[in-house]
Amino acid sequence: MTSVDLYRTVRLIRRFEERAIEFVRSGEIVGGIHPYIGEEAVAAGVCAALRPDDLITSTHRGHGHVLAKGVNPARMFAELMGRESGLNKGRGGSMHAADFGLGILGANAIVGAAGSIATGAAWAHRRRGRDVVAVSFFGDGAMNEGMLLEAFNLAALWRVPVLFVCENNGYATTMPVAGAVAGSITGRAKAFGIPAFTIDGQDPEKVLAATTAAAERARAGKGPTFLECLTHRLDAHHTFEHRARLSYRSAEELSAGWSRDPVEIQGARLAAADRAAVDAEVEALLDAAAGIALGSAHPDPAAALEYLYASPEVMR
Amino acid sequence: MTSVDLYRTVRLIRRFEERAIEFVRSGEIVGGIHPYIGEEAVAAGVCAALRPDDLITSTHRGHGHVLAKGVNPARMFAELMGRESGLNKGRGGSMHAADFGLGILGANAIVGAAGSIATGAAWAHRRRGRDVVAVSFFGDGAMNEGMLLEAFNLAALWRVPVLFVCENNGYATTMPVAGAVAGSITGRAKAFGIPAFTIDGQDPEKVLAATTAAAERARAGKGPTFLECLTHRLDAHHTFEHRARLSYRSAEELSAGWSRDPVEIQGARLAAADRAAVDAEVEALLDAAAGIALGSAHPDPAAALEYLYASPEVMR
Amino acid sequence: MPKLSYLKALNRALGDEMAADPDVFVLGEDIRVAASNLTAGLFDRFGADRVLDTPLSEQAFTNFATGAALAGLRPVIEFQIPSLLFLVFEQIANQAHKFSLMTGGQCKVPVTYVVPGSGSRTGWAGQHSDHPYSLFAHVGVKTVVPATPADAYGLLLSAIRDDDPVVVFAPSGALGVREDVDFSTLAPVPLGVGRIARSGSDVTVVALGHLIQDALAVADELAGEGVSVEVFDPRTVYPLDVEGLAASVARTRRLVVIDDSNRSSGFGAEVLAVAAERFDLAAPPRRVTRPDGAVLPFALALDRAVQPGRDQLLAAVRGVLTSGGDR
Amino acid sequence: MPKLSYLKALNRALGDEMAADPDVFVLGEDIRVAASNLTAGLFDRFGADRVLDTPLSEQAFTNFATGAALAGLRPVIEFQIPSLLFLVFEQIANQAHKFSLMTGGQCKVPVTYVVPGSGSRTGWAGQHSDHPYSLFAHVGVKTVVPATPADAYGLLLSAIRDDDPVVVFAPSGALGVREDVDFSTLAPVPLGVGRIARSGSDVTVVALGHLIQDALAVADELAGEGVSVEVFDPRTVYPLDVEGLAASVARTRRLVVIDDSNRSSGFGAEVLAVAAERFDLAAPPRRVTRPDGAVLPFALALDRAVQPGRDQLLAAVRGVLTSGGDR
Ligand SMILES: Cc1ncc(C[n+]2csc(CCOP(=O)(O)OP(=O)(O)O)c2C)c(N)n1
Ligand SMILES: Cc1ncc(C[n+]2csc(CCOP(=O)(O)OP(=O)(O)O)c2C)c(N)n1
Ligand SMILES: [Mg+2]
Ligand SMILES: [Mg+2]
Repeated sequence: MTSVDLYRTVRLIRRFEERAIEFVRSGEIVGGIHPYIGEEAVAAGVCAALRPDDLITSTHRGHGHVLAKGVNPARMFAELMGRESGLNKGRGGSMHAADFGLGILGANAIVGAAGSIATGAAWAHRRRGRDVVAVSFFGDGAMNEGMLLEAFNLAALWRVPVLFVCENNGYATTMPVAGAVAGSITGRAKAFGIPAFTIDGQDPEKVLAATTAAAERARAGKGPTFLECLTHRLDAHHTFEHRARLSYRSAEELSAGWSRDPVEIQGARLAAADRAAVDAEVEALLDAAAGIALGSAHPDPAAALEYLYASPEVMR
Repeated sequence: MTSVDLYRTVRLIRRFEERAIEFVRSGEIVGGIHPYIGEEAVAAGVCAALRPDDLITSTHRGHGHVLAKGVNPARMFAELMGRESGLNKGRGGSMHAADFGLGILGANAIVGAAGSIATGAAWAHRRRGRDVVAVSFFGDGAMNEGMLLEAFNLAALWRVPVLFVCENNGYATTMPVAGAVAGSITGRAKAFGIPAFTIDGQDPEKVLAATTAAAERARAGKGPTFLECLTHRLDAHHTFEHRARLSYRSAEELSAGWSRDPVEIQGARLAAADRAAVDAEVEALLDAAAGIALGSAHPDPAAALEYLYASPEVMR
Repeated sequence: MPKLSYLKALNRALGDEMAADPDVFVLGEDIRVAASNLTAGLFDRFGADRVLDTPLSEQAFTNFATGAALAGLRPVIEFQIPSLLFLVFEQIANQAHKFSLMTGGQCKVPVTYVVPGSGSRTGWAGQHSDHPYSLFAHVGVKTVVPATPADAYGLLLSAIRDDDPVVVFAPSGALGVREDVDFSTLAPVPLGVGRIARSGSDVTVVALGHLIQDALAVADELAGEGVSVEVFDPRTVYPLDVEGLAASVARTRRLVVIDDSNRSSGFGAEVLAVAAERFDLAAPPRRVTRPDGAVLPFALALDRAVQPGRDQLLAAVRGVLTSGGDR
Repeated sequence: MPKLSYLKALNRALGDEMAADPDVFVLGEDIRVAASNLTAGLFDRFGADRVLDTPLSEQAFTNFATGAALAGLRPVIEFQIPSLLFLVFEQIANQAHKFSLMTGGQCKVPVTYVVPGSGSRTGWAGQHSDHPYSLFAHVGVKTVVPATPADAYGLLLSAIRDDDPVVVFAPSGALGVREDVDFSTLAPVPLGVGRIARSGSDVTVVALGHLIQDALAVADELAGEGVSVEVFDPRTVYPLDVEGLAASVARTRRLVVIDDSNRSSGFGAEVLAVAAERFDLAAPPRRVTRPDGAVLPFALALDRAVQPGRDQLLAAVRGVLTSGGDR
């Protein structure tokens, strides 16, 4: 994974999100999104360390994770627009993007829920003799969910090849970390005997390095690792915040965050011409993707309950 | 609280439990009990440090806690026998003994549930300006319940005057601590910024000393303390085990536990005559208590749903 | 008369009751900045001890409220999304609900659980679109689903004053409803007592919450065809106002329920079961509900297709009006 | 023919299926030593990777099973007590159940949840005596409550083989039931198909699980009075075998349900709702259930008073036989 590749990923995510916000404004995306703007380096760095057959679980703020894991942006736009060509055939939307072919076990709209799902999936693969690693992304707010803490215990006890990636962006919606997390974030993971590290989540190369080490450890049968990635959410918690003014952080804090923009941090590592080339490439890709998504069909309301059961034959 | 008092309590609990087991065998107690035999020093030491208006929550293995907090043994026997004169009017049984007049907010049959209940109650009293402390008892198994870990966080964040007393008896039913708890028990509490100590749970004086310090700290507004009391369950997980043979611990381990019998440890601190006097006093008390319980009325089945609602007037 | 919105009515009820009773306090996520607006202005009015912003620890803070209630307070919990009630189902159904009986009446647990924005929220998809009021009715926790601003005000007040746990569902589709209200007439609305939202004589439509609007619209439409629809709003899901319902059905002898629950073993099933046991109907009753096991798909048209709507209600009402000759 | 007990049948089904399919594994509390006997002998036969003793972390291990299922395995979870299902309600209803639809059919979650000893266990009191099968029916999770050893065997097998989450309730009151069984005839019993436990012509009694014994006893008693009771055992709570039930009721035109759920919005309500919608009955149907909001008191006589029993069933059956002239 070269610096250019990492830049391409952060840039792709950034521009995808900016366009998605536009689509929310224009009404093409209904219900809004939780923008990942500012946190791109985490997804980019983590997924760059993974193999195609490795697994991830994602969150309500998950577009970056799945793009970094390789989903087709056209299918992701289509999903956000509720189209049949979407990743989930328009059934999931922003908070549930899944692509099992790429090892994406789905974004989860319940904070803290996916850690144990990732742990179970990783354990299952190991039981079948595969050296697959699973990554579970979650936020600082999830650190207060008991079910996630329980997952740490299972993963540690059973030496499951799972990486817990905490995106500490300082807030759970409007709740600052200090008001919500007694003790420290890494201390909680360490309490379960899980090695835990705090890293700079604005720099994709640092994230890549830390994840690579953690993944190797997991593949070697040494169990889970916890990475606290310090990052900044540089947009709204959710696009509804663009209308509702919620006062919970200062303009200064926000601009301090922008001074560590991951797109700039990684972009600065490229020659100007290379960077411009990547930018153009990303733009072309997203133009095409948006066009495909906008042109694709809406699902048939008569099929609203398709897929409700995997074994529907017993339903009568 | 003198040594004699502490001895009286451990002896009372021991003999209460032995008699209760007899009542299970004879069918006077239906459904069985989780005997507290071997763990008496924890309840005795902790409750000796509390004031009458302090609060406790208890567990499925809770007879010792409530006896130590001062319940009338006759009403406790009556509860176990499902009589109207029982603490809960026969509605609760072994796992739900409560006496709100004594600050006993109830035993809870769901492992890990009561920690947050105790935290809320303690917080409420403090908000009203009272310097009341709440103690929540639970086992080593409860340390793996997410809801309890969440409670630690709330208590630490809000500096709630609550003491978390973990009775580490080595097993959750048949599951040994090492198979269930990654990391350490006190480490988990410390991860939330809660001071945590491991103490000898077989010696009531040591438990009393540690609890007194923790209660003072809580009353002074310094927040929760966590005490891991190392103890031994010297009887069955539940009396059903007297019939079903479950093999999960060795005879050696059990006899090693008996070598640290809290009744003997505390009894040895008394002059023989004093000890004999207490023993006789306890026996007389329990004779009378059992007699009262056995002689008291069964509740009327027509009143089976009494107390279902506290505001029943809206029920139609 | 001034207009009062449903959401503002909830906010007003909460504020009024907090002012009236110092034992009332509210806890939940993002309630300090009032992300949902339920608690708008309350932090400034009542301070941090009465408006408690919680970490994302739903299980613990639900039991925390139970503990505070056992110690004499009257907590109100705001849940940001309806599925959080699944996460705390044990804490409500197995803890808060059971304390009174299990302790032989030694204590009470007056906690109110409020979900501002239950049911489908446009575009929030499968895990954020549940409407689980029937689950609470089944376990026997008092449950209300107000339909109008005045009822939202009055039922929330009664819920807080009730000595038992009460769940208040404020459907997304009702939050924006506005009504002319003389503020001086705002008053508690008793739990367990329904109301006739519109009188009629040919058929009783039972509806709750936001679906009252659909029921009234269908009644309007049918009035044009000479059909007189009575709309009965039980307001409380549990305990159900069976007498009120019986009185309406005694007049109309025909019954349709529209219910945003899943079909199987839901509120609609309960109403039909009561009808089967007790009512003398001229035609088989019908229910218009979410389908069995419904998971709301994200795509808007699919989400709508899974929710009970006016067209289905219209068809069901027409159905009960034309059937029944064989009874 | 050898006798097979219900509990042993479950144990045998689990062992047989683990032997037949290496993707099946079981996890839960104290299952290594088989405290409940559901897993007796399985640890020795299949080892620690297929019989996974868990810490008391129900939420995480339930989602862990979902994850393992997403990765291709077929987990079976044993829950020691019924109220643990409240604790993991989110994990089953909001996670496992929703994956298929929300991902557009990309995956399946074949997890089986077994509660050996659901409903009242003598003397275990309020928090250990629930029978929450109606809750799963409401959210749409496939749910079975076998009544006989052969059905326990066959339904557990089908549950494990089904590609969706399935909850299996094995009522305490049924665990000891024994039956003469030719082991070679043990076979999967399809989900969603009921059976006639006893044929009759005057009235249909719908019963599930341990209550089948009560229904049969009442049928016996009434046979002596010349009344012919048909006992219909749906076996599966959800999906309900409406056709099977309809066929029975078409013959008897009278209906009573006995159901160990709470009354309101429970399984009994669903059966009566279906009856109200679809059946042409000669008398109003009745349900014999736990009372609304029931919490089981500890004292034995009170516990029994809150459960549906033979006397109430007898009275209800007599009631539907004598009423109905006005229909
Ligand atoms: C269990 C649960 N509680 C609450 C919510 C509502 N909610 C959605 S996102 C969010 C904040 C999450 O904060 P964090 O984990 O830090 O992630 P971030 O949004 O900062 O990326 C909340 C409270 C939820 N979806 N699930
Ligand atoms: C949440 C929950 N899970 C499981 C059970 C069943 N159960 C009752 S006691 C017990 C063991 C508890 O172990 P521990 O906390 O160590 O307490 P101990 O019994 O050793 O005193 C279990 C598994 C329960 N009651 N609640
Ligand atoms: Mg955050
Ligand atoms: Mg223990």
